[in-house]
Amino acid sequence: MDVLYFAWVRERIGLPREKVETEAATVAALVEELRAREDRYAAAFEDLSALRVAVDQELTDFDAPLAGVREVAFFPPMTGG
Amino acid sequence: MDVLYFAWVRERIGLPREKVETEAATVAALVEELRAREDRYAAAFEDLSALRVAVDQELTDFDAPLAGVREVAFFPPMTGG
Amino acid sequence: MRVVVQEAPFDFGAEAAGFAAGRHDMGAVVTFTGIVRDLQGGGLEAMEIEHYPGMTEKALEKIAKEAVERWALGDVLVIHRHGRMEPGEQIMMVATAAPHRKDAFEAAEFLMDYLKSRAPFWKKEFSAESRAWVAARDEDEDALRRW
Amino acid sequence: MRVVVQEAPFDFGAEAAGFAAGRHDMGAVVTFTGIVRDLQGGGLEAMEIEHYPGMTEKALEKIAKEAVERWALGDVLVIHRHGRMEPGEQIMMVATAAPHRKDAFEAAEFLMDYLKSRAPFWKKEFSAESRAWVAARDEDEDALRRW
Repeated sequence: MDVLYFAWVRERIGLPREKVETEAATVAALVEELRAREDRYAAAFEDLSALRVAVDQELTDFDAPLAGVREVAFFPPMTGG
Repeated sequence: MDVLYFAWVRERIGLPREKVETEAATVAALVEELRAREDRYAAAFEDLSALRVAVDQELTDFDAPLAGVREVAFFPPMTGG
Repeated sequence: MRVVVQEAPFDFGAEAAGFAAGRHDMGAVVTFTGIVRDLQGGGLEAMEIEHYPGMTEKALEKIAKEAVERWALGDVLVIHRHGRMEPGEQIMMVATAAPHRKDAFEAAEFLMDYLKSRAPFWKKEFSAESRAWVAARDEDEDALRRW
Repeated sequence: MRVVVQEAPFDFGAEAAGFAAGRHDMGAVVTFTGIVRDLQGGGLEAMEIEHYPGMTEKALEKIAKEAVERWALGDVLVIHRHGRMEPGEQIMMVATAAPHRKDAFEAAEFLMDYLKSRAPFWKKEFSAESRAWVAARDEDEDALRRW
């Protein structure tokens, strides 16, 4: 699965995207796995209320299932316009 | 005093402006004088609720006083924009 | 603040692009353009707009000044034509510039609501079958009450 | 309906003038332009806008389609840039055309409210002293609730 990071999430983790092999059933479970990897992930995912998630390029919630998903993206609240 | 007519008020009366000598104290009194003149005035001023009035180029009401006034205009509700 | 009343067409693209150009303190620009709309089913040959020279300019300036007083605006533009126009032609435009979008939007809607019912313009529609003064709409008068 | 995501500047005047041009059934056109605003007291060197290629286009198209479904619109245009911009540069624009002004205004505000908080763009401000991601504002999230 492709995992993408944007804005300060990308800066904290230090890369814009990576391939992740996971059996996580939900976004929240994936976040737990990532947090456990290294401090920079723990720092990026410290406060989930400050984060948003998109699954296959659709905004969703952290309890969204990951079965069949190709792409998950994490980022702060958007500031377009 | 100059009296001006616009849109269908102008069309009914048949002229865009005229000089009127009057002792009328208010717009309403002026309207009574005009109505009494001829049928075309009576037709134009038949329904005051369908008319608006400006005194010296400011929108006002039919009970506005005319002392010192140079210009009175009668017209239907405006349709700008 | 600029208020223009004229018979000639105006260049909407150039006016829109030039408005608030070079300002670094305005985050939001809103424009509204009013266009001659054909009758339902077509057939409108022209619209003629009559106005009250002198009062028109005063009324538009008063409305623009009130917008500047009520919202945090950097600039306001009002252009309104009179005379004969064909379907698709631009009748008028307003533009507002503000640091934030809420002020720019609200001020533009305020300008339009007031201009519709308080600026001395009257529209007459000409078709092969008829010529008729456009009636003021109750909802336009109602729209004023929110301000 | 046209949705454009690009790094290059766009020509606001030409886009505004070309939008809904030649239509005889639209009485109202509203445009909104977002502009890079300097910091209070000045000093902003540049703004950089990051986006999510692929999702950005989808999100903007979804928002535009929803506007077309909810209001009586003749056309919608959304242009949004990404990359580096300086104070005074145009970031984005929306335009709406409708028979009546209420629909054009409401749809433009709806588009802006959704685009602010639901399209995947992130702004970073660069000055001599600092570089900082622009924080989302609670009032922008609140603005969505009215629709």
